[in-house]
Amino acid sequence: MAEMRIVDAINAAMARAMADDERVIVLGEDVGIDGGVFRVTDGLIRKFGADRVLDTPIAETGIAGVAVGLAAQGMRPIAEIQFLGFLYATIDQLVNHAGRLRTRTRGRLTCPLVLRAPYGGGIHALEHHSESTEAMLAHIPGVRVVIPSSPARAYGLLLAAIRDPDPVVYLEPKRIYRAGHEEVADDGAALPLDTCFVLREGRNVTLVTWGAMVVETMMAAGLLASQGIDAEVIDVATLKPIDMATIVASVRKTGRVVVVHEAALSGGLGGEIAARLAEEDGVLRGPVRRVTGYDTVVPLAKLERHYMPSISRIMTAVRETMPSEIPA
Amino acid sequence: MAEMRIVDAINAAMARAMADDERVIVLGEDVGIDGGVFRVTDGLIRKFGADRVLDTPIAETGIAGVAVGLAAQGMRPIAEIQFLGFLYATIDQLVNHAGRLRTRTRGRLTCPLVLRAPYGGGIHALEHHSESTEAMLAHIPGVRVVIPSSPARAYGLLLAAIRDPDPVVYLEPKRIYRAGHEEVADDGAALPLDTCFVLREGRNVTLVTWGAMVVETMMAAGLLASQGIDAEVIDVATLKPIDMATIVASVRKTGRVVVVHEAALSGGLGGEIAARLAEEDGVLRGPVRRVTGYDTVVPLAKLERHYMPSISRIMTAVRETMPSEIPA
Amino acid sequence: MQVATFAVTHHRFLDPSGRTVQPLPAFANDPETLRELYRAMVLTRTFDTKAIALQRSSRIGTYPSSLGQEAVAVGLAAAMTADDVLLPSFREHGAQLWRGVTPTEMFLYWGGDERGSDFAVPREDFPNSVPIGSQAPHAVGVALAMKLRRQPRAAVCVFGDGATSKGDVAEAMNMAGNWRAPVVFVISNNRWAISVPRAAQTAAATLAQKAIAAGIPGDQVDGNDVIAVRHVVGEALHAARAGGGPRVVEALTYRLSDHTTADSAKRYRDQDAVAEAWKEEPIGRLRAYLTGHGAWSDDDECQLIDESTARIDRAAEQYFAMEPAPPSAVFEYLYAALPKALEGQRDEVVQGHHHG
Amino acid sequence: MQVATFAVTHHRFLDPSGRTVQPLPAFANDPETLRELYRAMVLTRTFDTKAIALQRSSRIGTYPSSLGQEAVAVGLAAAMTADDVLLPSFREHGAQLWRGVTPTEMFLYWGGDERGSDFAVPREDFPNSVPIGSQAPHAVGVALAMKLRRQPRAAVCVFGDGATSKGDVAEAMNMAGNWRAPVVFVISNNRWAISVPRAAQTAAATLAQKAIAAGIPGDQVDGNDVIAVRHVVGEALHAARAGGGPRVVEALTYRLSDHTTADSAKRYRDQDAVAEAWKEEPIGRLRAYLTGHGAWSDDDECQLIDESTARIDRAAEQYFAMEPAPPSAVFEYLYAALPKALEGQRDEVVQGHHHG
Ligand SMILES: Cc1ncc(C[n+]2csc(CCOP(=O)(O)OP(=O)(O)O)c2C)c(N)n1
Ligand SMILES: Cc1ncc(C[n+]2csc(CCOP(=O)(O)OP(=O)(O)O)c2C)c(N)n1
Ligand SMILES: [Mg+2]
Ligand SMILES: [Mg+2]
Repeated sequence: MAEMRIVDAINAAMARAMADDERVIVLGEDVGIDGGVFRVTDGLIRKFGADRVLDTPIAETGIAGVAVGLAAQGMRPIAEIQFLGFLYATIDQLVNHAGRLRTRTRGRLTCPLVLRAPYGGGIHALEHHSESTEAMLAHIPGVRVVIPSSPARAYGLLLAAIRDPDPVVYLEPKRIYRAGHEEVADDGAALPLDTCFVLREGRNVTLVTWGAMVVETMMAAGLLASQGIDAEVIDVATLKPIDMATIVASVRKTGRVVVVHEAALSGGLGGEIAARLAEEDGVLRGPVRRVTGYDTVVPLAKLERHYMPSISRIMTAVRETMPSEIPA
Repeated sequence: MAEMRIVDAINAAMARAMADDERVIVLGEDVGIDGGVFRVTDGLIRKFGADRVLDTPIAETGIAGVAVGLAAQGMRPIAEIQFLGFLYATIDQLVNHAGRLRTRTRGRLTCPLVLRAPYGGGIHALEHHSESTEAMLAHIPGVRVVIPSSPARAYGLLLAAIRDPDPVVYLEPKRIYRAGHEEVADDGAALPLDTCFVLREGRNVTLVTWGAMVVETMMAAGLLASQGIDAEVIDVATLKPIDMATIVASVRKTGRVVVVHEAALSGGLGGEIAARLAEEDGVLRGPVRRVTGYDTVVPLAKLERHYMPSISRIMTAVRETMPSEIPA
Repeated sequence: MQVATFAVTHHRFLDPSGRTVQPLPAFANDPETLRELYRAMVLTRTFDTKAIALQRSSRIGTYPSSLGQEAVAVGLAAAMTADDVLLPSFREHGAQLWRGVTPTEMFLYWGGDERGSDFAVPREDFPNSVPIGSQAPHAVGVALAMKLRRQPRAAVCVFGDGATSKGDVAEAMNMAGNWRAPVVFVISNNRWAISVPRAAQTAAATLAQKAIAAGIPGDQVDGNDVIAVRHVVGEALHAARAGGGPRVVEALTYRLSDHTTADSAKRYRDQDAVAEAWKEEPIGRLRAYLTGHGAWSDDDECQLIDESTARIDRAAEQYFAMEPAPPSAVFEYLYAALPKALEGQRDEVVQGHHHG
Repeated sequence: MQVATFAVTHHRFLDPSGRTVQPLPAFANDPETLRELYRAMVLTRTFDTKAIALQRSSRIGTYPSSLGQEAVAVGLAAAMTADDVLLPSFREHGAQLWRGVTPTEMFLYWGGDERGSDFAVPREDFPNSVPIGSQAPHAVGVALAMKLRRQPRAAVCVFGDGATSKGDVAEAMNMAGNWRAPVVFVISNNRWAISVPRAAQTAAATLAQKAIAAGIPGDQVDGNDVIAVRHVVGEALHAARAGGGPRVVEALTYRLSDHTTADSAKRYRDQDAVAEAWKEEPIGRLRAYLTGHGAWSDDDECQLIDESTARIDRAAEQYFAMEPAPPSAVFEYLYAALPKALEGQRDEVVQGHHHG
């Protein structure tokens, strides 16, 4: 067991996968001697050599496409895109190739790649460095989208993503790369994909979230508890496909739900989750609430706080789902 | 007045805009002498010359980027992408530039471009030619996404899109390019953006749809009428931003809703619409239903019919929203 | 001060009338080798003819003929070993046939059935890439995998003149150069990208010079001379397999047909130019050489045409006789195992809610 | 048979010690012109120094210094007219300052305030482009607009060595070539793309040769010789404005600083190489020439440094004194008019639900 932050856990998972399986290689801009701009790949080139940790030119479409080619040849590429804001150039490869190579060839060629990228705001970064557009990626058939929210889940889910025989986009909540640490056993054990994690059990309301917003949501749940409201908190973790069974079961119990995400409201995955609940007869006992980023460009640093969902917005939303007899 | 099909109406709208405003130019692959692979730009180069109807090399990212540059200089470019399946390479330009040039420069530079592309399945086309991924585009802040579903709306909405001071992605339902015709006055009159069109009024259920699925939905409404179910049909038309006021008002009246779209279920815009309704207290009197494409790659021609939403699926969904006392 | 100079060289062995313009490469001294190339080109043209007929009678969908471009496809395939990997665009029917894809599989694909890309042979070749140029980075990945595993193999990526304008192609060439990846990019320059002529695609004097931006060698070859194509691609592959890095080969040919069965080239191109181009087409050229050297007779020709036609017709019959895939196939290969979350959707399709 | 040949030429007037290696271009015979270039480079370096200090004290965000690259930015800006349009990457502080962007606006931008890109002057220049290379197609669009309107203007697009690997840059160059668009692409080759050295970015011997793929001229210039930059970019602009089409200019310089304030170059590069590069830096070089020709004195230097520092300090104070933008600014410029559908969201922000 070792104390790990998310950034360490991701690094450890890659090192473990590379040690276990020589088909696993890492490629991306500055992933070599620099260890990535967030140091997520730190030390890998020293351990595994420049044949397995490849610095690429600046060419995001190319990086994704090369990963597809490597994967089709039976390698297990982990491609890093430096920021989600520069990942859009890979979407063509994700939709038109990665997500459908298996389908197109009836399983003759497959695409076991992982595309990693840090995402999300709240670190006062430059333009284009605060994106949270996971919903665009989660609409792509044939891929998975995974977002961890703790060191242990970062480790276990990344190992699962690497070993998964299909393409996985793995988005890293960079705001909490170094925000906390916990004991993580570097034992090579993966966590299940396609499965939500219930982080806290509760009876009165279900809070559904993922990524860095898990922090605010858990804090809100703590505050709610002190007000006598017992919140269940679910980390969706795999955004594509979503494990709705766990979410529906929870809301069937609590009757109320607030979905929290950093992404813009319209077309964000909160809509999908809310819609699924609305499709279930007799599950919802109050209106759905979503606490999300706004339908705007993420503002630059000075105004960014007005964009990010806050604990108080979560609290307000929870109260709005509640019948009036529960204290506000 | 002239009899027009959708393809004619789009052509007429472009010709009208080009005649009215010399800043309007058309660019794209094969838009010149060939008139586009669907003949949508047919004759424009003859009328307006090769300086205003530009054949481009095969370079979708470049086409979108050039349009951004033209727009920032005060031109009104209409860029054609040959199929939505090849539009993914433009997303980087749409998110990182077109949608935020105004915001970034506080209105100093703006981006009045239109990006046109045919979309949707059902024509037994080649791979990558049947996409319906409008939801990915409708999640982008600062852009509009517009989809017409009749010749008159194709004409009026395209004129509005061209004249709009902000970027508009205009997706053309290619399955019905030539499916029907109607009298359209080529009078230069635009239709409002950001507004749904109520195609049919009804009291029992609201059917919300857009694009080519308007055809199946209207047919379903006709069948429902013969069964004593009075369906209201709404063509959303502008998918970003969505005019939820009209949809909510309708469902407030009918209490029941079915959203129909060709796009894959998960992360499709049906989720957003359903979620908005679920957020409204006391509007829904039954579970929401979505009739959509599946979360798969659109199959090639031979199996494509299994993917496309059908009238019978719409009928089934409507019945599922109904209390049992209404005849099925 | 000049700091760098570059040149593009053009290669040809047979002129349009089938006369040699320089000594032939060694392989071409074996008449049987040349006859094999000849037969493959004729088979390709036979396949094209049949495919167009099937499209006209709605038995397959939109189809891109390779009429006039047979020497590029056959020549490059003949230069490859079975262990090399082909990443074609969508007009390399001749290359696929040579490498063992069956005409039945090809009809299946063009008929709109995913099973057509599940070739029994060659298992590692990529399916057709419809999004122009997007397979170029795949080729670099394939080649990189070969290189990292120290295998003496190479990837061959084929695309058109239009594709050379695409950014992903430039990125791929550049990355290949960086890693000295064993990949040969063959540009099948048929002078047209749908309605856009080669001259409007780029101001570059040659397409071979796209290689210069990536710091790799680029050559031009007469793409209607199958001997030249096979020779130049063969040398490039040899170098690539031996660690010499990537190359670009621009093959000059001509699209004698419409772009696809959905196109009508008369709208945008002069028929005179097409008539001129017919004089350079590859099959007549090699036949002239072979007959001139007593290596081919009218009888051989009749027999070849009969055999080719019979083979392709048989393939079409096999295609017609295929059981349709069941509705469940829509979900079958989406993921290695269908996620639980999608089982409901799969069941809905299988139960046939979809029959409108 | 050779069918095409190409060459890349390198241009320099001043060597690293400030000695002329060939006769200077006409503009350089006016000492005041050279002093102006010199002052602009010093102002740029002063700005950089201050910006780094402000970042260290958390008054602005991550900042990319242009230390050592001042001649590229100032030289290209000096070659432009007010009517030309600049499309910079994010390290062309010297070019922005020359063209009239105020240091206050620049601090505002780097401080994370959109108003910093609403320059009072020059109104048509593009804001910094953070996504590498993505402004290259914009430059073609801007130039195409100028050409279609028959204006004698040109666009200047600047990006780094790393950017030359990007597909959109290749697409842009190619399209510019096609349309003979009046655009000059300046590659500020500072030898590093974050941690990736120029040699690992591409196998190409020069970056100027990226132009060859697009069929346009490409030249190399000593990017630490401001006279050479101004001259070569000036000639390219002159040609472009006169209908001569686009060009590529590779300026060889060196990134003497870390990539940004968030970077630590010691992790990946040898300090000896940096020390070597210091010997070539542009400011000392021009000062040596000017003092050698009696056109610059120690007094001039002291005065310049005082003035530059004072001006930049004043700008920083003005930046500190700016009223923060109100929360409503988050929605204010999203569209020309806020769609009804978003009014609720805007109101929520304005009413301050957000204060967590
Ligand atoms: C990325 C992309 N854009 C557009 C298209 C539509 N399209 C199909 S073929 C073609 C022309 C291709 O020209 P070229 O590369 O010369 O190949 P050829 O068809 O001549 O073999 C175009 C534009 C496409 N398939 N992919
Ligand atoms: C498309 C894209 N990919 C990655 C990045 C992250 N990034 C910022 S600067 C940089 C290196 C740029 O190198 P170069 O083009 O040489 O410019 P320089 O920083 O040296 O001025 C990278 C990779 C980015 N901004 N945009
Ligand atoms: Mg072609
Ligand atoms: Mg650089």
